[in-house]
Amino acid sequence: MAIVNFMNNSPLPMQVTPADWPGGYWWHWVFFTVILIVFVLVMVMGAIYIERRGLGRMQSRLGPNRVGPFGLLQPVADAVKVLLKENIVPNSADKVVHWLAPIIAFVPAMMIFAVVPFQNGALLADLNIGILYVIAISSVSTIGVFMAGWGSSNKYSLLGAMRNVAAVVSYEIPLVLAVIGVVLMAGSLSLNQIVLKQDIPFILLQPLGFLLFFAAGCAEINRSPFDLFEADQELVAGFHTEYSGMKFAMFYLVEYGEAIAMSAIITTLFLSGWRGPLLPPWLWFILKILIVFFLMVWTRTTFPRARIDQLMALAWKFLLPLALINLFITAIQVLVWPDALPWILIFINIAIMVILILLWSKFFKLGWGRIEV
Amino acid sequence: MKFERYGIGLIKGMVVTIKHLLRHPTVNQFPEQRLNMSRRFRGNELIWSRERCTGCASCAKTCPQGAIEIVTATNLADNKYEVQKYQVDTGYCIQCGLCVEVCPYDALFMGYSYERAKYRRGELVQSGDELLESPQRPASGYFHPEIAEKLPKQTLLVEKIVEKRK
Amino acid sequence: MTTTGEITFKTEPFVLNFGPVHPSTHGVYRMRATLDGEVVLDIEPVFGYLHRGIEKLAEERTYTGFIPLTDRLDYISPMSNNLGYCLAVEKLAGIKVPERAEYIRVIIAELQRLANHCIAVGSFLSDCGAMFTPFMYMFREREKILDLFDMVCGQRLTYNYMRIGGVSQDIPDEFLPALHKFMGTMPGMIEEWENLLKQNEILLARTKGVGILPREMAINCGISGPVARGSGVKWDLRKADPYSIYDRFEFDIPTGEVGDCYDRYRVRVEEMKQSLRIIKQAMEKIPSGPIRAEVPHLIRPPAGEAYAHIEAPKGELGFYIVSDNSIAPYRCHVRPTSLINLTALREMVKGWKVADLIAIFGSIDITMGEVDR
Amino acid sequence: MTVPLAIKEIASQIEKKYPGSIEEAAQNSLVVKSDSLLAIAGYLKDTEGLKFDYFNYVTAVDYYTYFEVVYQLTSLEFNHTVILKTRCYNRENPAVPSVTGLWQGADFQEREIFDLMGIRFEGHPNLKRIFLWEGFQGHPLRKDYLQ
Repeated sequence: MAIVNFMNNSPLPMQVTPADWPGGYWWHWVFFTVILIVFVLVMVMGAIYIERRGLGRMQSRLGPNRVGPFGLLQPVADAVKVLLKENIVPNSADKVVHWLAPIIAFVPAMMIFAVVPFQNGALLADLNIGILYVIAISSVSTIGVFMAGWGSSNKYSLLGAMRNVAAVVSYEIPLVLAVIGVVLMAGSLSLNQIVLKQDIPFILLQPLGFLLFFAAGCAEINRSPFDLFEADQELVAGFHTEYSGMKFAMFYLVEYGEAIAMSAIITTLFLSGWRGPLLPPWLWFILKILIVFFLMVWTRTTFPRARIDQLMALAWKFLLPLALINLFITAIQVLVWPDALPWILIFINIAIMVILILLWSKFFKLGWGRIEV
Repeated sequence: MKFERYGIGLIKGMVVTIKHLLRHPTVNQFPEQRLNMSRRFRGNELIWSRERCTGCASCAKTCPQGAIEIVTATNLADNKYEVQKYQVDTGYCIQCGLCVEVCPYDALFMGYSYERAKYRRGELVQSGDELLESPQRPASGYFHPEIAEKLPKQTLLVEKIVEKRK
Repeated sequence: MTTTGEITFKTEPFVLNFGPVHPSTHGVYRMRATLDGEVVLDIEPVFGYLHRGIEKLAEERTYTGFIPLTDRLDYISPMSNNLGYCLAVEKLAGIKVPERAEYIRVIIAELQRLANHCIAVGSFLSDCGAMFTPFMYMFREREKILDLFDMVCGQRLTYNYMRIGGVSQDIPDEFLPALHKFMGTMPGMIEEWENLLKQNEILLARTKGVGILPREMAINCGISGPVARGSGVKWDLRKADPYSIYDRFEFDIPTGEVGDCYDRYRVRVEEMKQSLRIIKQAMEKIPSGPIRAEVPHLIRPPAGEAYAHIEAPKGELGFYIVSDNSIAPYRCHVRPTSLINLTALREMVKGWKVADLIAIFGSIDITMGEVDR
Repeated sequence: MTVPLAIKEIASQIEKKYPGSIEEAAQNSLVVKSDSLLAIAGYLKDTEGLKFDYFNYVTAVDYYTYFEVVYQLTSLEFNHTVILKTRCYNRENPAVPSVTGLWQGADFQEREIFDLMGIRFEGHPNLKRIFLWEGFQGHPLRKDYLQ
């Protein structure tokens, strides 16, 4: 049974199904639902803490350090403050849409975690189409964001929401194509199976796929350098300009929840999930999530923001062709040399990545300039 | 977006930020750690010396904001010329220090303290004995080099960073 | 307008108010931007939210009493305003400034240029979306300069340091060693910023070729300072019309070629290096002696008029003073660099995206205190 | 060093071209009649050897009996400068031709003078108040303006 497995901390790489069907089934569900909610909330708080402290230190300042030891309770204080604030709905807003938007954005961010394995078999639902589910669910948040932008009846919000829809629609494609490379390597759509197949982390076998997935993922979940939807220098706060109090907290939660979810997916697909020596698997998993998240914080600190047309051009002219080529090469490798030594493949794939990026850097200009008006 | 240098610029920038993560931050924790102000610091309150003031009203004339009010009279009983009222509306004061600069008798000083917020507007209007120097109201060395010598050395960020990196 | 079947889709431009309260309008500037989706069709600048009538106030203050108010014009670089005003009055009254005071003025004015460009470049980069990291680094350097100013005049923002006929106080003994230390660290810091963003591909994409100000237009609009030099106008009042003792120092005038945002950014950084050169030369040659000419406190310049201009960090800052032989100026006009530099903004942003509008606006580097006066 | 041009020489040049347009050739400034201002400004801008292509500033001074509008022009090529002035004696409805057609840089400055001094610039494309709000009574920089 999954729970037992989770408790026993067993590294056995085999698929465990619930033993006693009805009772165990429901226990399994309740247990993991609670675990997931707690996990997401705690991780979001950790992520906020890491982001603010990391940003602070990289910017040569301290970051929050007053609430609790080392400022660890700052996210809690923030949450309490935000929850106690007055909830303001603009007069001309579409009330129902304005109310519904945070919920619709929030639910999918939580639902992604249902298929993410914390350990072998330790997951809420081991769907055999796990990664498909993730792709499908993660883009539902966009509807919430768009509703927020539309319902606020604010031009800044609307611009932000429009950008979001445009970007997510474009970035789904390279995202999916990058995933397919991994799926081809693993031979399964189930996240648990993908992890089990990763004796060598797929980041080494699929370096280009990792880069593409990371870039597309950042754009999809609104992380810098592609955080155009709430670009504070341009659009004040983008789609959530008119939100306050509880509803704003939900959007805040979505933002970090999605970041954590994306880190978890990257960990699972490319960094061999919960697998690792010495430490217990769930700890490995959390560590890897935090490392990926830190990478996001790091890029956020360093990079300026891309423009919307450059963002779209990056998706269609840079990521999409590279993803297609990557998929093609992976397919050939899987078909022709299924038993090739992995180290040779790693070497070949990294060489291919470097060559492709050099070529694309040389020949493609992304974005266009002035439009005659 | 053209990756003219194949992303080298991106990586260079990331190296700089990660270096800063490992460096000591340059901020200081205000209420616990306090920096020494400049010796010539022009602080919140004006300090007036009753003994030295002759009531010439140079300060009142030069004040660009007209914040200083001074009334003088001849005291016939003691056969003296004395300052009856010296009042400063620190709410109007812009701490330009021109009054201290023009005072021919060194009777005015800028304050050396900075946490001088008041609860009421009326309290900002200070006059007479409220303006005298006291341990709570130290004088600064602005245009008074003899005071500046005694004040502690100013903390400089340049020196602080150099010290830390040693 | 497109028609499919019976449904008619109609697009129309909409008006978006940037400011007066907006994260990147550098104060209380307001633009009424007409947008077609993301494309800026037209902007109409709206001023006056910070209008304090400084020119009228000057008529009611003594010549010396107006110096503190010049601090409030361009509050990013008050020392330059002090200097410009004092030069105008000195020209009007024919006052010769002692040698040591001239050197102190040059050192202070060049330090002020460094401090201003720290803010200009930092806020421009953060307008491009660089998440405040460059801003923080540059603010740290500005802080060191403010420490030096604090040491000299006792304030960090409203200096009131220059006087008619010299400077208010001699520099303290610990000033030159501290300046020496600062000069030692500054080149390294500039190099660090260069590494951070100079070659960053996203920044290049965002700024290269964006917001081009052609040379002819720059001259015709009366643009001055780094904005004009970025467009290739080799015009620097320190060389063209040397005031104070600038003819004794060796330095170059960096110019751009295209006149885009990137050129303006580069010109500012290069100017900082030139300022360091000037300070180094001035530090070596600084003589001893009096720091202030014998000038009565209530100076009465002879009736007449004078215009003195300096190369302030933002461009040509001039004071036109009419005297009627009383203790107060009869008329004091400030040539506002920032206001005149904004003239070309409308032509520069037409046809660019919203994000470019912010970046172009940031690259002009204005201060509302000077625009509205 | 920016050289102030000899006013007498320019004055005689202009007098030759536009007779009767100069009101006074003072020591350091050239006072011209307001109705010939545009022609003279255009002449100064385009003549070979003068080429005043850079417009430093425009401002106005209230001398009670008349308003004086002051223009300073600089030539970036020859590095010389000239101060051009024009006067309007009509206190009720003073008007001066606008030079925005020649130098675009005058745009905001002329609006500012219109706002604060109340001088109309004929031919300005967008002459409305710039710092104060629409409907503000009076023009604060005039000497007779009282709160």
